[in-house]
Amino acid sequence: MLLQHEVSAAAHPLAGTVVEWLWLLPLLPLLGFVINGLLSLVPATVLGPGDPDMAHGADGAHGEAGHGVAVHAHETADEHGAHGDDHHPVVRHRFAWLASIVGPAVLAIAFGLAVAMFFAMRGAGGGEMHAPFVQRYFSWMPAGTFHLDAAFQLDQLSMLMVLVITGVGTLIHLFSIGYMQDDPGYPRFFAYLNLFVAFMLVLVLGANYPVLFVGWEGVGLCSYLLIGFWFSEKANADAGKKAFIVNRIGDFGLLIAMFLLFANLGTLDFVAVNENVTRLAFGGPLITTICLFMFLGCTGKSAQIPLYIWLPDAMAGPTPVSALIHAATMVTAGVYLIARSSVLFSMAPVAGLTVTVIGALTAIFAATIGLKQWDIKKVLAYSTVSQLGYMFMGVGSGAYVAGVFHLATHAFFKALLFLGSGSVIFAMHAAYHHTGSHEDAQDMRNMGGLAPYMRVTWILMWIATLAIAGVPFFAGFFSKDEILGSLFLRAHDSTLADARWLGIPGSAVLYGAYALGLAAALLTAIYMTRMMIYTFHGPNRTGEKERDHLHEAPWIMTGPLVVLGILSAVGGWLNLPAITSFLGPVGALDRWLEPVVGESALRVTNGVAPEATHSTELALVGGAVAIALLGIIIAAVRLKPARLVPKAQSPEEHGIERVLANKYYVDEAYDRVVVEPTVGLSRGVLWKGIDQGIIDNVLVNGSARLARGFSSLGSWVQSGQIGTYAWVLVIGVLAVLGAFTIR
Amino acid sequence: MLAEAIFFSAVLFTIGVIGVLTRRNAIIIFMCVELMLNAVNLSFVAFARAYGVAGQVFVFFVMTVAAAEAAVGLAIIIAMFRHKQTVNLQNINILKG
Amino acid sequence: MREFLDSIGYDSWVLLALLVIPALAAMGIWVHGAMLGDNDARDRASGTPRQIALWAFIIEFVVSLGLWWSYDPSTAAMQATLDLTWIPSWGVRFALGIDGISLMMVLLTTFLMPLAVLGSWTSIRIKRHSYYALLLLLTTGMLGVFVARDLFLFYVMWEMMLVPMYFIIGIWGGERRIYATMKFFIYTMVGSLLMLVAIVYLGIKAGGGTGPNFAYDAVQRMAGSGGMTSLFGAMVPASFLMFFAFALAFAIKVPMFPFHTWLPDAHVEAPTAGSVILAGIMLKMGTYGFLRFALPFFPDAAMHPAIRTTFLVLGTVGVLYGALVAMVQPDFKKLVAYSSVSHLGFVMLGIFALTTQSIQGALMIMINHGISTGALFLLIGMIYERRHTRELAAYGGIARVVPLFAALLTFVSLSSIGLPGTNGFVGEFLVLLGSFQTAPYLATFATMGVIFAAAYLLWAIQRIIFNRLDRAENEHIPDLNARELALMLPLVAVILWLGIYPAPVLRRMEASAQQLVTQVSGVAPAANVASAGNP
Amino acid sequence: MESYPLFYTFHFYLFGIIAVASAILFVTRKSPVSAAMWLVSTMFSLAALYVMLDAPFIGVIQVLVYAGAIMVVFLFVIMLLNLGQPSEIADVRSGGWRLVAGLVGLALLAEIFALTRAHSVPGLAIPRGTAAEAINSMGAVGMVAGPLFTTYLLPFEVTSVLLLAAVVGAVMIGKQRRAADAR
Repeated sequence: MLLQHEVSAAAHPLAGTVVEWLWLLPLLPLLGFVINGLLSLVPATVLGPGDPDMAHGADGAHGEAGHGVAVHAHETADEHGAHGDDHHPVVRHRFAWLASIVGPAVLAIAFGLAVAMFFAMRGAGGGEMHAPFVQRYFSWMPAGTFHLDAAFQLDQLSMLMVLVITGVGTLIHLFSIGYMQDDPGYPRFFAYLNLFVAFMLVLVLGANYPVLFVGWEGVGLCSYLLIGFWFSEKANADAGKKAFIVNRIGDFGLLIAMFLLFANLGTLDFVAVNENVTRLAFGGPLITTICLFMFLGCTGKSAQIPLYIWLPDAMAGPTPVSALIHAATMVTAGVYLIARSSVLFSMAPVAGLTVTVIGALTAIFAATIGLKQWDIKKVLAYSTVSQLGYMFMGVGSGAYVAGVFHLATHAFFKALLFLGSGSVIFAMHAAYHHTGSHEDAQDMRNMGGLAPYMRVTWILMWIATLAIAGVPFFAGFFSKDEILGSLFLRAHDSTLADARWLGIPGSAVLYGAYALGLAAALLTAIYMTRMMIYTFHGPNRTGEKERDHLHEAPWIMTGPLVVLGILSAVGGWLNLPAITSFLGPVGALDRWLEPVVGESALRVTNGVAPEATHSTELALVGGAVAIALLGIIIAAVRLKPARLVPKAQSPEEHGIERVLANKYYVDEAYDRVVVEPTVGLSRGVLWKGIDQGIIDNVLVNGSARLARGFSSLGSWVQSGQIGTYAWVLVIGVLAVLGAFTIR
Repeated sequence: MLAEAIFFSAVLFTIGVIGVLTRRNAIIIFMCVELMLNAVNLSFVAFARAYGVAGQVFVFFVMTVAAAEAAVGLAIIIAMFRHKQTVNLQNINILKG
Repeated sequence: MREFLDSIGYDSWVLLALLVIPALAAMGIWVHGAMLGDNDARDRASGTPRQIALWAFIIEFVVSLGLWWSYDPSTAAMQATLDLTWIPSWGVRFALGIDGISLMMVLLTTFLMPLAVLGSWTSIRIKRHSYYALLLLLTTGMLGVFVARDLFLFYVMWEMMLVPMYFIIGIWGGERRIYATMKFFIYTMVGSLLMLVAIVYLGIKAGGGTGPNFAYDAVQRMAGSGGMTSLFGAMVPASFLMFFAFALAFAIKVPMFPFHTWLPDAHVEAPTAGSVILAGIMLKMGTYGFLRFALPFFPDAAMHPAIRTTFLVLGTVGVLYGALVAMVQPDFKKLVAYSSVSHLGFVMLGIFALTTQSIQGALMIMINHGISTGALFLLIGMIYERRHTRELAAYGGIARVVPLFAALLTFVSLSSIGLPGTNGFVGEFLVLLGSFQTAPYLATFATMGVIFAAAYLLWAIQRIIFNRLDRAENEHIPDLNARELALMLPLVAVILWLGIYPAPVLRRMEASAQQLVTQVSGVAPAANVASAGNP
Repeated sequence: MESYPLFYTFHFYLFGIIAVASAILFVTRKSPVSAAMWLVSTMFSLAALYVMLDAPFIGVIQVLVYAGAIMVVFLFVIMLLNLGQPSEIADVRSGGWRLVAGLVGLALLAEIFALTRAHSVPGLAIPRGTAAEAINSMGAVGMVAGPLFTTYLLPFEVTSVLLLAAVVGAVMIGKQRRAADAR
């Protein structure tokens, strides 16, 4: 049943190569999930060495957030209280060793396989391979005219995504070995993480929208499970639930988009859709509606306005999760979807403009919030939302390669930032743990001056910061610059520029987006520098006793950091602009992805590739660099880490600072406007009112009361006097006979 | 003699009905019912002569049923009397719904 | 497999055997109980009836499993037919047969029943003889409904399953069981009596003056050839009145909004197996009735724009209403009951949207709902046995204490939510996809149901297994034992199977669904855009 | 209209009138015992009428079963319950009731007459004297027994079950409930 090849696949240039093992890619992590999942069901946990020296710096995972600490201890079935004591026993799972082999190993094998496939693909012509390699396994939903196969496809875009997912995934798995070491739910963690990778691979490998949707919702599920990994704390469980439900709102959009596609094109296969979509009217309401609904799905998964609210809360999960799911891979699925559906979006300029606008607004909006966050992970979370906005600006404006390029570089430096922050938190918590303190291990006001204690982390995080800020020759510089540049170039002479968005000319919209992008770049440089300064520089605020226990993380954690650091530094080589041709081959990614998105990109730009003059390009690049450096300088000059006091003694913020710290009160507003009325309506009107009041009380029990009334009448007639009965009977007989007589 | 027999049968039946309607003693009412059964039997027999012997067979069955009914009915009356110390139906309304 | 089945003449006796096995086993239990004499002896020997019931149901399941292979998916004709004279003077025949629609319902029933017995294994403590005998009788009735090819036989079976359920809720139920069971019984009775009138009318009309004829085919021929006259001085076509009579009975059983209020009460009070059967199988009788009788017999009434729109709207309202009301329920069983209203709303939407996809999807949801909701009720029953409360507020954080239970609850909930890869998704996706072609706006609204579904179930399981473990009485709940695990595993397997590879199931329904669409809409399913899209 | 010998007609009317008169006396007696005795008289008269209507076997059975057995049981019960007391027998309804009952009776009578006249079916009638011939050829018992044990065998057997059930039922109901009394 499995692996029933379709004959046409045999003619593909990749047929017979290692790519035939495509199905193994998601299956490997799935296997890991099964093994780790079974291990996690083994209830036994053993007490690890209770000796503080042995556990030194190793049980940091306990303190994910301030609340995470208490939770943890309670996870062991028979340990209560005594948490405030200095040395509570370290709890390790009996099969932790097996999980730490299986979990990363399946990923590493998958990565190796992916690399092999990459070379196979290059060997088969790489950038010139125009049809995806499709493998059909079995018929999934045959229903009348609707035929849906469980099928995977591999093309250049999927290949890139697979490499990022398995590569970064492997590194994060390795990091987790150290980070989660003493968590009793260790195998469970790896099980979820493996499952996530499996679904993520299904998402990028699916050959039609429903298979993509399987991965799409599957990663949402894993995100839900991992955010709520320390479920004993209500806030964590709430965050997981919120993520899932908000994502579902987006999924609703994606579903509707699929229904519209099927109703109008009769197919949901990527290949067939791309072939047939030109039958729809260019820029017509139908294709625009499809794209907008699809984009609703993206706003959910990729945390864009108005559905971004779940992502900052999602930081309740363990830090490796934040790195893998909520920075590097899952949240970029929306970008992937648009790139995948580039043919559709290139047909709908209005939808493209909408994507651009939403992306720009999200970028600037999240960046302003990031300015005033104190939780180190929250800063990174809003930074992620902001960077995702950049990617959407790219894919929305038809610069699909730029968007995907930023996706890849962002995966490197943001994973590095998150893992670095994990390393910091790990150290902070270990320190607090040793002194029995209950301070918040994630609040930057409690940090400061950590650089001497953790040199490796410090250097690597600076690399990532420079990358995200857009300092030249780091990865982020190239990708961000390409997005901004293409926005600028498409503001004239493209279908987008000619379209009108809510009455505004498209070119004005694109220039506006470009301006917002620049502003967001400035803010990005500021808040990232702020984070670095408050964390690593200035005086130390951890406290006297804790200072002695600050240590760099073990090699299993720093190792992946180093690899990511290298990637963040040189990731830009993937797609060098013409102006930096002295660094290497120009536009490698452009050529690689050309078969997938090239046609669509050209459609947006009216058939001619936009070429900037050398001077324009220099000006654009120069402006971006200037802004990045300006941001770093502003932050470095204006911020006074010396004035900071630990969180516990910090005063309340006022005015705009307070609004920013409270994220513009958007969560509260959603609560008031959406959640509370819905629940109130359901409880007050629908349930108590209609269900119990009208239907049950009036109609159902009302008719019962009516019947009871009649029957009490009947009961009164039944007096029990047989004499009376006889009379009634005889009169009845008289009447019946009388009727016969008269007739 | 068919018409006469039916005449007598009707009169006897009516007397039985009037008895049921005017008396309150359970046993007498019961006997009135027996009278009604007998009145019906008379017409059965009369019809049997005119239309075939099946009527007589039916009378046979009626008598059997009447016997059974008498046995059970009287047993009920005895049980009721034991319970209420009366057979006056005005004082008995255990059938009240 | 086919050859083996043919060699034992499987098709000719299987349906009869399916009806007879539970009845015989019920009789066996009854004889066993009667031989024991007094109640004390019966209570001491109470292990025997559940053994008998379990084995009877396992045999039943194994016997029914042959249908999977013996059924020929290429045709929509009735298969494994059996036709015996029953009451000749009324034109009633003992006629049985299955098509793709019945097949799945029969298999669902035989699959769930052994699990229902295992679910009752320890929770039923009194009058076990009667309990298991009633379960067995109920099964005969339910299977009879699904395989009857004679309207009179159908009605007899329809009522026959009502009575055991009445007692199961009324005797082994919770505190307000009498209220609940009366409500259930009367609600259902109201509908089915009107249906009886309609059946008698149809039977007489189909007989054509030579005495009634209740055979399904005869009635359909009559209805199809305009054999029904107008009633009430030609004001209303008879087919409309007949449709309403049938539709009311089925709508109550579904239960379709606004006829659903018996369901929460019945579910809350019923014992675990009662809830499982009620949700898993008996609710499907209503939708099955629509598919088997109400639509094919009276297509002009069912497809009348006003009536069709009404049902589509009510289905959609049911989806959203059920989900919203489920969200605010404090009692887990009530929550699941309202979620059933929501799921069955999808089914109604799919049936009246009348495309091949939507009908197949509706059938899938019928199966999935049986599996997933059945599993949910079983899980609720397990935790209820340990803590004797179903209030969500009484739990919290028990995932730490009962990890297996928590894992299963999460998994089953996700399947109920319709996560892709589980069975729930396939049905909902097909229904919505199919409905979108004929009723796009309503389908869009119904799709919002998937959002609320996530909201109510995730919120519920959060309050049960997540959050802080803050109640001392929850700290020492034992986790699932081997029996409970064994009874959940088949459900888990089926959930995954139907989610990943539902094609065999869908193929077996396809011909029947297509035939239904053809019959009711009067035209062959349009060679629509799909074929045009694939050159 | 068929004609009968005067002797026959006279006796037929005689027994008919006796039956009616006894019945009237039966319903008007206050004492159950005398009422029962008048009923016995009615039954004897009816037995005579049966004989005259070519049903001698039924007549005999009437005397044996009704007058002889059933009525004796009635009398037993009356005596057993000691219902001969005047206090127990003042059970007749008031004058108004009796008047209405009489009117109802008359109306019933009128309806029966009207219906019997309107609906007699002469076409079905068997030749006169068929019954008498049957008695001559088969005997009084044989005439009834023939159909009873052939055509109506099943009802006959069922009747025996009914009698058995009645006997059991009567014993059960009439039995002293010791347990109940003790309570």
